[in-house]
Amino acid sequence: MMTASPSISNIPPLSSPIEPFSPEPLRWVAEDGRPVRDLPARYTPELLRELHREMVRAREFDRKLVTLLRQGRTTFYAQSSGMEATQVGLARSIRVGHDWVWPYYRDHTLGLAMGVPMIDLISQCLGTNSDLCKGRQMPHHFGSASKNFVSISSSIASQVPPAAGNAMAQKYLGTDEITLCTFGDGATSEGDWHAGLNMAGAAKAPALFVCENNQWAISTNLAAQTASPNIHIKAKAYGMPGFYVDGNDIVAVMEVCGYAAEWVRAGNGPALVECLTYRVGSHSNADADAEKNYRTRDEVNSWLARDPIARVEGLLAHLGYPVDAEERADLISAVHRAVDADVLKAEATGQPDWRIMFEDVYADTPPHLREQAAFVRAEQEGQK
Amino acid sequence: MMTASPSISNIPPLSSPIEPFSPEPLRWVAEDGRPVRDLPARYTPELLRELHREMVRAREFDRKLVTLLRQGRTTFYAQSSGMEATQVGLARSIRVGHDWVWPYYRDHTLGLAMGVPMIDLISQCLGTNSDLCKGRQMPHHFGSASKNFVSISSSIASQVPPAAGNAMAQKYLGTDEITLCTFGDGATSEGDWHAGLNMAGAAKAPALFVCENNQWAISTNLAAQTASPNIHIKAKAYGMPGFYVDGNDIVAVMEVCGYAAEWVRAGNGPALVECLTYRVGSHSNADADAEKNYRTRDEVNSWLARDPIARVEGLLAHLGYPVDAEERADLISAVHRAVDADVLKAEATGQPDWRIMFEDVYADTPPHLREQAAFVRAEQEGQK
Amino acid sequence: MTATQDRSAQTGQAQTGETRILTLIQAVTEAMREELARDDRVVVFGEDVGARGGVFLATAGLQAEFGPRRVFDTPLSEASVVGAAVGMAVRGLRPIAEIQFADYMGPGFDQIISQAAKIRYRSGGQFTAPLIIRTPSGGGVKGGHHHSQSPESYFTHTPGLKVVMPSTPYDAKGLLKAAIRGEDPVIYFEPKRLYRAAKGEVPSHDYIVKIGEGAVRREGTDLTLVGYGGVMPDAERAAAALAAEGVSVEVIDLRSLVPWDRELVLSSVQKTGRAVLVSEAPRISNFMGEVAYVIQEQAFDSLLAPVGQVAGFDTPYPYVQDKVYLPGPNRITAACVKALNY
Amino acid sequence: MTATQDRSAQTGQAQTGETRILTLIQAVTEAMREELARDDRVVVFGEDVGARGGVFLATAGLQAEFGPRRVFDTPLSEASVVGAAVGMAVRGLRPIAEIQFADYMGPGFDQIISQAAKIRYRSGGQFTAPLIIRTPSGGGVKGGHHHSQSPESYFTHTPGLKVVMPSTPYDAKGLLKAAIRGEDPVIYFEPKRLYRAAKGEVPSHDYIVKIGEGAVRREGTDLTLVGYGGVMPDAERAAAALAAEGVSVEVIDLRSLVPWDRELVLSSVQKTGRAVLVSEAPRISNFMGEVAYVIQEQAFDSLLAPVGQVAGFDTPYPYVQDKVYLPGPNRITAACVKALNY
Ligand SMILES: Cc1ncc(C[n+]2csc(CCOP(=O)(O)OP(=O)(O)O)c2C)c(N)n1
Ligand SMILES: Cc1ncc(C[n+]2csc(CCOP(=O)(O)OP(=O)(O)O)c2C)c(N)n1
Ligand SMILES: [Mg+2]
Ligand SMILES: [Mg+2]
Repeated sequence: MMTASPSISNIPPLSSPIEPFSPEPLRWVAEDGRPVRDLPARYTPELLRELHREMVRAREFDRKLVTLLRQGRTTFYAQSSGMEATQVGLARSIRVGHDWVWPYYRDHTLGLAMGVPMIDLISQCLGTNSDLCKGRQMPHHFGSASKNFVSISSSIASQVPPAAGNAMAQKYLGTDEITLCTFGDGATSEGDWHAGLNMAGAAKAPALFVCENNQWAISTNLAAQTASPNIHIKAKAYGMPGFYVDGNDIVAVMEVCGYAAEWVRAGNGPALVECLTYRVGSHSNADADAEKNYRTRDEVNSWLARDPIARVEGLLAHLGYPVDAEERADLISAVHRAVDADVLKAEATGQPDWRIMFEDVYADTPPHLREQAAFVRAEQEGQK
Repeated sequence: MMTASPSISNIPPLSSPIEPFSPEPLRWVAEDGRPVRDLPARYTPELLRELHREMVRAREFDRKLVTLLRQGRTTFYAQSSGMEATQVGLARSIRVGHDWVWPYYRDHTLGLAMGVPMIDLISQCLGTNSDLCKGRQMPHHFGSASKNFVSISSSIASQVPPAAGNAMAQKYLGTDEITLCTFGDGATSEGDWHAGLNMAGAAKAPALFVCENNQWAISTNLAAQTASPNIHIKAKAYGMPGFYVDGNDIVAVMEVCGYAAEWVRAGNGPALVECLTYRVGSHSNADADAEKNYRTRDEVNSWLARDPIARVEGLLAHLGYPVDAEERADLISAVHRAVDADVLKAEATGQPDWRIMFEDVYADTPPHLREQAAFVRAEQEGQK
Repeated sequence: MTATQDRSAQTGQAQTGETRILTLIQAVTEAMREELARDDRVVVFGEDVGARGGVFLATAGLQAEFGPRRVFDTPLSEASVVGAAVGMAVRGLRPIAEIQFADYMGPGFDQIISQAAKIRYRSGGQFTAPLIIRTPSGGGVKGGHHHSQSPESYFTHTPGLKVVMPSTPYDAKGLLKAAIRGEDPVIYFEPKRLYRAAKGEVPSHDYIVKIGEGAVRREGTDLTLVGYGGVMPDAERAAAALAAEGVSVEVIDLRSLVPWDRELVLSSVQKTGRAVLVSEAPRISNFMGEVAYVIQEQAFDSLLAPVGQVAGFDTPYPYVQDKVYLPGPNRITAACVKALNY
Repeated sequence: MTATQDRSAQTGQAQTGETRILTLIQAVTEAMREELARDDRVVVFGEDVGARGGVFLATAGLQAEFGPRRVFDTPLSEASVVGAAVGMAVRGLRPIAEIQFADYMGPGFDQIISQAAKIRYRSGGQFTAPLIIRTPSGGGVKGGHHHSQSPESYFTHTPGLKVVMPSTPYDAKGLLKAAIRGEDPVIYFEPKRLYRAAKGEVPSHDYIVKIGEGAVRREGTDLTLVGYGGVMPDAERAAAALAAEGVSVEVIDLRSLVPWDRELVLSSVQKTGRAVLVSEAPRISNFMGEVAYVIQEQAFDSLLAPVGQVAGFDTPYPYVQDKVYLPGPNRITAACVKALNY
């Protein structure tokens, strides 16, 4: 199949190292779906179809959650629409369930692609009894021990120093695990972001830091966020390589993040990757109306035109394996059905009661919390 | 006089811009005192002698404070011995009393060189009634409104975001002032350091950030502090120039910091300068014994041999204006006499009493503090 | 007229002249707008306060009106926001910094406690930081533990800071203006669940509400109910419910936490003999512990029952159980009944 | 033997077997040494804890003995130190992180309150962070306000953290070991002015002091004096002075703040009818406000006088007036006399 793709001679073979600090985002597939470098053999049509399916699934999952919100069945969403190549690509760059992940709140596509069962994500968003996190946090703040996908905190960049520590522990224990830590572009301004990267650098810890640069932090764009021309250059401050990748090109994400992950795993210390992508939806439901005040439709439309799913479809078409409309429609309706079924299943488990408020504060329940729990019990019983 | 000095042809004329991110620290005068670049005309023997006097004064002030501590008349010291070229040079790089300074606790040489009266510094160290800061902080945490030298906080790097804000206000008000913010090498690891530089960069504020890189943060050396090869490279993360200068060469400090200050003043945004120097004394009196556990005598001796005062003396000798032993001895004993006199003057003002505890907490004294003050008054009167 | 009535009339409500009905958040915006217009030293900044107008729209329209020099976005860093406010204040401006949610004061905490709170003291009054940190706080919006917390007690425990929290549009505007015109750093908490729920008369003329003065919301003789911020409407509901049963509850809104109006609270408790304190912050080491301590210390002989507290539980703020976590009118009523029946 | 005596014997002092006289800081070091030897998951790190042995030498010798893999220096960033501890704990280690002075917990504050305190809760128990943050705190060393503060109340107000502060070498060792072997994040405050001043018997055998249990230091019948940490020796001095005047004061050392031993305190106050609480943290919203609140709530009818407090003043900690700021034996005695004469 590779015969059809243009072979650009001055591109290094893929077994050779990928150079950090490239002036432009590294790209394997052009916006129209045509490869601009040799595609490594592993990108078979089968693999590309699988990736496509995962991206579509994530996109539709997003859509369905917006619907659930409109129906009043959840209270918040933070879509990752437009960022599927980055997050699905990332999931393919690490060893799922072996490596550890300290993600952020816009990472449900990463979670899905890592194989977190959809019902787990849905349960967390609905805060039902089936929620592994027991209904304690807002939607999009899930965690899954079986995937080493650490429960998310809203506090921006607060996952970064712990991710450094997690990687230090992995090194201490002599494992061959790495720690993936993700964050947005805005997160890079926080002091904790700096503290975490500097610590990981000094400790030569196996941490892979990935910035999902969607170019906006709510209403603040990158130029207002920092005077540096991009994010990956900041790696220089920590003595680590900074890679720059087209985050809407899933092949590029997998190549660069996969390479960086193995480079980190080999004991070279941490690395930073910047995936340049775009948040095509609003920041969250709370932002849906205000969004028009801070960015133009033209800008959004220009990025909608650079859709990462369309790019894989373009590549597949280019390779002679187009995704036809019917297939696509089937795929979408299958996701919708799966979400609907999981929502019903989750809702059927009911909502956790007041008891969950007093559990998991500590390993044991100290006297003052026992007293407070008893107070609520009496109150609840009195209301019956 | 310049005829005697070697003129290195490939060094740019001093009126031309100084390039940031030089691989080696910029230097004008070699360790033996011989110029390695054309000395600008302003470095007359008179000026060099004046700088020399200020450096000796600072060195001896340091020594005397150690003595005061040994005598039990103060409780703490943080010597800047070995760093005189950096701090005296810095004072000459800004417009004293016009520009603002957010310094750190090892900056008494900077204060002295800016013309803070010696008695003010001594009074702060002794915590007497003549202390402008009313005996509220440990030695070496002074401040002087008349010099826009902002009162120092112990909390490392906590001056950096305020310095960014100070510079933003200067820009807002349309002044031609700049803000100088100093800190040690260790300080660059703090989150607040990052927050401050990033903010200043994004706001294009007229802030000059200067790292007094004395290569140790208590017992932690630069390699353990960060994986970046030096400090000035970190400027890349904030889209600002990073200058690298030999901090034991007062000419280099004045040239580079003077240039950077005017570059900042011209509205180009903030800049970072790294002055490479060395802390030849212990971190503080509390560190005097422990110091031998973390660094070798060889290392300390190698830096003692690169003394910044000796370097100016070498330059003066090279230029045909040597400082003779008698002159030097007179200078030293004059400083000692001046310190002794100021110590007596300061001590004669007595120590502030309990009232200072309750003043300046707020602009007014709220009822609860009036009550607490009354309580202490009664207690003190009862003890008489 | 009693001293209490008198004070309430002076400070708790509008005096004379024209008034309009505003929501609490409108009152906050209006205070900033008027102060921006009055004093060129006033600047408003924080994350997303510019074109976006803040996530709750408290600064909506201000950038359009005053331009990006006066009203501007900052990078995403609370240490930058607070630290910049300190530096600006020291250099002579009157910064109003927004922290997007009180839950995110953590990254700016050292700037608040080491710089803002101490610069006047440590410099012997040579340098001062008159600044305002505005931040929405409190629960009831299904925000889980990072959009619902009530961290005010941390700041009341930090000498050098003034701490206020209005519960009415009138106070919101008056306290914010007082803060802007004052000489001290003020942490100004905005009870987010009252942003639009609290509506009330706000005078058209310029006025301030003095920091440090509480307000009597309802007079009563049997029990003193003390609260501040988001719990006030429920406290008033509880008092109304008890009134229907013939119990006369005096309701005090502290408005200012540091300094707080000890005189007002103590004279009320001396009259009623019973006190219940309501807040939504976790119980241990909360600000109401200080109020309870002072009441029992200063009015011991007047007390007919122990001072009661209704507070948040000593757990992180939950998501699903949001409503159970928060003190509601029933829980407040029950605490009053317990004190009355002691 | 009363319940109080019994408890004191069990937990307040050494049981049987060999003991040595150690200082408080030696006990801290010994606890770490033994736990490092016992459990390979234990690591010790922070600013200057390696070759330097920490600025107070609490970790002196540990790097030499266990190597830089187990005991190591970090960059100068409290957020890094605390954050790394969280990540290590989540991945299965037992980190003991040192913050050089409690005054510098500010830059690590959000890591403590948002990560360490909440990860168990927010993850539904899927992830936990059993870690220790050791930090020297309190005044009396002429350190001015950045080397003297007592920030423990901030952390007691943060659900999810356990907070302890020993005042004896025995407790220092036993509490630290309990913390290391526990499953929760523990903030372990070390009263720095007692580092070398507090000497006492420490058993050679392995033992722990259970978190949550107070200790009766002196039995008495007229008044209950409650304290923790650095104020304890002065509290005992005050009690001794009062004993000389024929007043019998019961002295309780809380040792644990969260959770604290309510039963022990309440049963003592029920016996004596009077309580004075001693701490050195600023008064408003301090932890003793909670103790006072619970005493008056639970033992109201036993109280013969208001609960008294001796605390720090609501000012930043001063340098020159260090000794006046701190509660000393005279101030404590005076507070007891006031309660006794009520
Ligand atoms: C410490 C902190 N400050 C502020 C916020 C409020 N907030 C939530 S999302 C967000 C923007 C984040 O932008 P970015 O990091 O670029 O991630 P994105 O949402 O674009 O994926 C802000 C300011 C927060 N959650 N935490
Ligand atoms: C936030 C904070 N953490 C820790 C300390 C304790 N401390 C005082 S000085 C110092 C080392 C500072 O090193 P550096 O910044 O290089 O300055 P230097 O002393 O070498 O001039 C440390 C860790 C502090 N003062 N503040
Ligand atoms: Mg973003
Ligand atoms: Mg240094």
